[in-house]
Amino acid sequence: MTALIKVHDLTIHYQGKCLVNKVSFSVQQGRPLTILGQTGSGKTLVAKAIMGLLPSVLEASGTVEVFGKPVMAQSRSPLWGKSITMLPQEPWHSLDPLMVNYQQVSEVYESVKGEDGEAAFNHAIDDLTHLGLKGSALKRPTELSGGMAQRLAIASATAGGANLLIADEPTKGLDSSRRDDIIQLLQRSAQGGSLLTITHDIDVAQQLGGDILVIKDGEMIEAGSAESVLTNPQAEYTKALIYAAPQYWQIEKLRKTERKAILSVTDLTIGRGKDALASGLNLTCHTGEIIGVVGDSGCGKSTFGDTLLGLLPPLKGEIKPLLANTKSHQWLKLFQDPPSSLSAHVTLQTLLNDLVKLHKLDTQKIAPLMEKLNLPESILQRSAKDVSGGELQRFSILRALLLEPVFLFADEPTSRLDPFIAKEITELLIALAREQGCALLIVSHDPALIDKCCDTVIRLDQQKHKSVA
Amino acid sequence: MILQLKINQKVGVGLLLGLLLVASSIVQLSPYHIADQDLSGRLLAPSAEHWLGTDHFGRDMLTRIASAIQLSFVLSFFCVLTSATLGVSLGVITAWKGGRMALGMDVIVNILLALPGLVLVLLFAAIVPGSLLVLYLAITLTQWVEYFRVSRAITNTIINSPARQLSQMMGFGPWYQFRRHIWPELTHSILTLASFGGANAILTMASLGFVYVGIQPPLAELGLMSVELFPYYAQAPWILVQPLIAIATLVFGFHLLAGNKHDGAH
Amino acid sequence: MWTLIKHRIFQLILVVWGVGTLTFVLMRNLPGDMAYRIAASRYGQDSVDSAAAEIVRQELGLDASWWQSYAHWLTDLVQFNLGKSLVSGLPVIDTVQHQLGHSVLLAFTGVLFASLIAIAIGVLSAFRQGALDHGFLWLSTLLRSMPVFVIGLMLILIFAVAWPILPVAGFGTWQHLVLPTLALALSLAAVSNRVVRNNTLKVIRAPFYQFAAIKGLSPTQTFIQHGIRNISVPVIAFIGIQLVTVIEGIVMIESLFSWPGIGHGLAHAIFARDIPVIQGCALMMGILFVLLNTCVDLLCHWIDPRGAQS
Amino acid sequence: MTELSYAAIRRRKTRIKAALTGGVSLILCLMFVLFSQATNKNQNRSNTLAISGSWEFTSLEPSKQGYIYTRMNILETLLNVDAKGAMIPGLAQAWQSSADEKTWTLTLQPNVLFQDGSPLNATAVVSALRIAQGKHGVLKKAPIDEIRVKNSQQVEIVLSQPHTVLPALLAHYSTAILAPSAYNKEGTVTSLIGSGAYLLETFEPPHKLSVKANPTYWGIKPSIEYAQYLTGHRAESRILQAKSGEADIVYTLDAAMLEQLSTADNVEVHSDAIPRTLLLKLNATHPFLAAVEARQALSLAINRPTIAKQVLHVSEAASDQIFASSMGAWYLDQPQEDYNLEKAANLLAGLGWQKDAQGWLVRDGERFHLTLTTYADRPELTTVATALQAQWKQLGVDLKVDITNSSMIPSGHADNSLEVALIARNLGVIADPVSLIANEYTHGGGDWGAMNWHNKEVDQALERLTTQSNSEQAQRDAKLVATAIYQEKPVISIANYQQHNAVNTRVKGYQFDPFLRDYFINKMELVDHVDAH
Repeated sequence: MTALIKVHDLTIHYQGKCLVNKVSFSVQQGRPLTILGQTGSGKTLVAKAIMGLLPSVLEASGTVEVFGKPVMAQSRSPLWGKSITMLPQEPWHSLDPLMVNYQQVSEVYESVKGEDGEAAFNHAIDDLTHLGLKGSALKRPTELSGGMAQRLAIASATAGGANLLIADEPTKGLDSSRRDDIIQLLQRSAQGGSLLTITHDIDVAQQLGGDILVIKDGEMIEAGSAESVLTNPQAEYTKALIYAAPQYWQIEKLRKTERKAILSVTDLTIGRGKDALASGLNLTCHTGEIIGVVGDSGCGKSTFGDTLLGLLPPLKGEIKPLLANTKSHQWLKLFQDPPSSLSAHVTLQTLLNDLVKLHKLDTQKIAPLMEKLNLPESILQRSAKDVSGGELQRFSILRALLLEPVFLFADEPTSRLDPFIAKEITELLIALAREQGCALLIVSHDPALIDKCCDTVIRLDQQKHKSVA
Repeated sequence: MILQLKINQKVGVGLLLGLLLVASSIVQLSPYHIADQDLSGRLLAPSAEHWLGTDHFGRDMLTRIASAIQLSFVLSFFCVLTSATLGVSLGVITAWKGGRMALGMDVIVNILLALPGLVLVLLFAAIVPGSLLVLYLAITLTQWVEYFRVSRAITNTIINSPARQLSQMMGFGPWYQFRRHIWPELTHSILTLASFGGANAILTMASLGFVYVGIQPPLAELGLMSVELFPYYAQAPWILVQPLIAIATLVFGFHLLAGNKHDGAH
Repeated sequence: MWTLIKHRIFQLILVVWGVGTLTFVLMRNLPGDMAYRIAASRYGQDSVDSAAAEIVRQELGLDASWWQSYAHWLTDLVQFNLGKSLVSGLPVIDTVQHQLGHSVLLAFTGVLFASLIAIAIGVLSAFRQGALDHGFLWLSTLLRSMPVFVIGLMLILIFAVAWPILPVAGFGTWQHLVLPTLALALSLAAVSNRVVRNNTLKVIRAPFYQFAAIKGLSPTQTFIQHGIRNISVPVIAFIGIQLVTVIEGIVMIESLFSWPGIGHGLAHAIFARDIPVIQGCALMMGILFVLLNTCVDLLCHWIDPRGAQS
Repeated sequence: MTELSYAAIRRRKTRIKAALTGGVSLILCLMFVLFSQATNKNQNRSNTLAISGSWEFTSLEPSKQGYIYTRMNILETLLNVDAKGAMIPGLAQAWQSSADEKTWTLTLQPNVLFQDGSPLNATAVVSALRIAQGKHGVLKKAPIDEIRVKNSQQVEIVLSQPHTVLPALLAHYSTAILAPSAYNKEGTVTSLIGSGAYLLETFEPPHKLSVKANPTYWGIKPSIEYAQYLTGHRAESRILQAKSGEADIVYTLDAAMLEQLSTADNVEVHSDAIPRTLLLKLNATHPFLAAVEARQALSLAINRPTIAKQVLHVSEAASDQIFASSMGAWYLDQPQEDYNLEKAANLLAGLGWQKDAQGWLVRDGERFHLTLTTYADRPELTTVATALQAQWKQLGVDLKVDITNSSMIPSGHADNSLEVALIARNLGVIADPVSLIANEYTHGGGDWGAMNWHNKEVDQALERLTTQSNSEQAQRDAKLVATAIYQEKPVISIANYQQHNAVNTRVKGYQFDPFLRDYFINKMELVDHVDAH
């Protein structure tokens, strides 16, 4: 089998810091390779090096060959689209927001394959029908859901005839049900060529098979066939990576200590604006109780949380707070994308001082909490945009807990984070909530995570209202 | 809310303050007064006793340019300040309150925009003839709409951002939310608008001077001076160039102050 | 789409009423005796005296209370009759049509040329970063800070005196239009070329632009298929605003090139306290403003239906 | 949702293309239409005289801007004026008054046709004069009892009292004679049909009008076929029009820029004195200005030679008398009073004014502060006001300059709010100055003349001048009035006007009318040799 991609001793530096150190591998025809590792471990840089998209500010060394020809950085290669192509991370951003969906594919047939208008149009429509996107052919990418946008991106990327596909985090942010058909689509598109996938999701690696390469902070840790690496991993890091998936978590359930009810919800219908998303919901929350809400995206999980917090008006039914003297700032929310929930113009220290000044909290409580959340003192001097997602989420938890919350709604707190950090943060959140006697409502699209750590679970599948998936 | 000034912003501030300092020191030290005429010494080239030559009345150009820079800078700064505060505060409040107030503001903004700016300024100039302050106030009335539109658009995006929502839930008041979340986003676009707002005020004064409004001898104002010296472009081009260079330097200073290069205009 | 138009018609009526009333109120409490002002414009400086002012007072019934003349104006407005000019006695429609027509013509060609220049320079300086881009930046800042009559004068000196191929001033033939349009275009392009450049940069650095290249499209194909449309929306919105606000801003060009524009006409009408002409012009410009705004919004909405451009 | 077929897509594309091309072509033909109806096919450079002036015109009414239509030879008056100010025949061949000087008889030129072919006869003239009398103009003030037809070629005007100035009134543009068909029932002019050498061709108020030669003209047949009048707002562009040869004759040039034309070989600059005077109108009841010495001091503090030379750029324009040398008896033949600051200071000291620390004159706690009102229609007024401000500052007078509209002078006179006004008064509005001076310097003065100034001898002298016509008495009275005005200074003259016009060398037979009534287009011809273009 010929090696389509050969990478030898690839090293990338940025202002002296080494991001990728002597990575070498090759991708054989017909045998997919998956690169496993946490975000920030340099995986994407490797993919960009192969495509020749490395920004000129990075110093790269080592050789990269595609179909036997060396790849120069920052050069538009004639292979793009025709023989090799790459799927960027965020499908919504990589599709022209103003171009009608079918045109995203037909323009490739027209300009790359040179077909005339009508042939290209029909060809594109056939592709879309295969992907079940025929209904939204005349719509625009912004009107598609995550899964549909990803499928359209794949169709338009491979329309040029490329069968050597590089997929960078293809399943990020997708529901588990959508994930499987994306993987099958990738395999089908790579027929005759090969597939290089970059992901931090173990299930994806398992389904793809072929070889696996594990990278940690730019270093190659382990390589081998999918079965051997996943069944009996050698390196410690690979083991931790595998067992970080939610189905392996062990979180002990709530011991039956006395609990007071703080909130009762009777026959609640929730929705945004006029259209109701879910109805007939009944619930009583108690101090220290962990409640999980699970369902596909768009089924109203976050709307449910927001309604409980009073951010959205309930369409029917009523929510009665039972605890007497709870102040309004004790009902808080934890956001899915930490950087957007904190102002990036000032240092974290200032944000903390603002909170302390407002509520006149005593500052001794900060140090022990930071310790529990293993947050180093040093990050406080930095502003939100120079700190990792995981640390920011822990900082948000710190700020929330300082106010001794009674009710905390965590809206998919870890979906954007790697399994490692996700596991650590979820455990921390649950332990501290119990300790402070605060009711915690966790929302996620991953049933495994919810079953593992919640006392009561609410399943919000699409019972009555079929909203666009 | 420390405004970290990048190097070229520092250069901008330095240029403007330097210009102002030099201008006020010239006005103090200069032996001539802006109204002292020497009709026999008309349109003289720059010489020892008149460093920048003399205008069509034989008045010393150096003193007049200096006092014009002072006056124009102060008035255009005052004009930019009022139009910015008015525009931004209304823009933010309308975006924040939305609903009926937004509709009401829309109507007012549309009427003000539909009314030709020149008519508004000329009417104000006619209501209180002879006061430069009222003229600049009228110019402000035509300029605040730009700030209103930009700040409302930006605030709209920030209002339902998670950061602001979280701050509100944590009990922070509206002023803190504005200072922490909305104002940092606005500074850049507002500064860019302001950088050309000042110059537009001076140029509007020039276009008013063109239809013989606002001229009050012996007053020295950059916009009006460029109109008064315009007929002498053939005999004494170096005289007409001076107010133009002064205006250009002011704009250059404001522009640098507005911030980094990558997006000049709003 | 139809809701937008319906909303705009409602806005049109409101603007027409608002502008008319605002000018009426402002005009009524201007200092100085209206009769004298009108007499001065009618009979010229040399023969304006108290007798002339008396004739004007009787003829126009200026002593009527303000709400009477306001009601009178409102009834005229409803029948689309803008009344007669107090100075010339000619119907206001003719003056407005003649002067506003020429102003709109100059504004339209000016903005058209300005946009062509601006798009060329903007896109060029976005693709060729470095010296060229800086050069254009400082040139634009310089042009922006210069009163437009200086630009106009330089053009006259070059194209009408030193190398006399175009007339210096006046109107009538297309040659008369060339120099004023060029002067206006240069001063407007100095502003809009930065807007074009910034938006082009934003689009070129967008992920979908790089993805189009990865799909195999050539640079030119990428620019044509994806670049133009994404750049056009903010640029059209900006040019729309520019067109609307430029109409009264060209008073300097009108007086330098003796172009019979509305700017200059309005200035004289205000000095002469010719209320019907001012109201007529302000109304027409208000209507024009709403129509132009609606067209620009519809065009932007048609290209980018996400409504983000409201 | 349009159904999903290529045909539907293609249809939508073609519809968009059609809309775009349709829109563009609509705009193009709109612009084409706007241009074609504006330009007149047969007017071109060789047969058209291009005139550039600084005054706009708004309506066809002769009472409003008749001077433009008489200048462009469209309208004519019964009498005309020669360069010296003497009355010469116009549409009226002869005119004489009865023994008691109360009835005037005018004999019309024989077989003259209006531009619409109708004959010029007594009935047409009488109806035109009656309409003119009803409107604002010179006839309205004259003591006329009746205007009637004597016979088909003669018109009689009956006065309530002798009025020596009547012939001069009939030379004023507001009494121009139009054909009966020019008026509608209410007497407003709907189409400009006069008897002049040129017909009105295109009329685009307020900036442009063009005229075409009138084949049936009774006087000197015009040789130039078309003439075009364009209003130029800025002096800079008008002087460039002259320099580039685009305008054949440019009237009222700004003196400051004449130097630019010195190098042009295809243009000649003509400077002619006109009976317009630059003067200061003082309010004689103002506490500071009531005393004659104060007014004389202010006059002494004006450095007329430097203002004339440096601001008006015509050194011989300086004059301390309001009457120009061309006005016969009214002009006092004596040397000009020269600029004398200490004499002025002494005069004011005599009235109790002392200079304070900052150099301003102060009398019992009140500073000598005056507001000078002037208007922007004439650019030189602003510059002269600024020069005056500085010169009076040396005397210690704090002068504030307020630039507004020309109507503020008569309205300030009417409500006595005016303090000092700088005006450019045309004493030749009516050929014989007597009626104008009578209106403006007797019984306390008039809108554009003296203000609250009473002098009995002057009133009686002007009464005699307007009613009796024996010439020696008229000479003595004129000298008396002129001396009184010169001594008591109700108005202070600064300079007499010089008008500068640029004439292209291809224009032959250029004449200048100091009374600004006639451009004499029919007496000029275009000699097109190889010139700048």
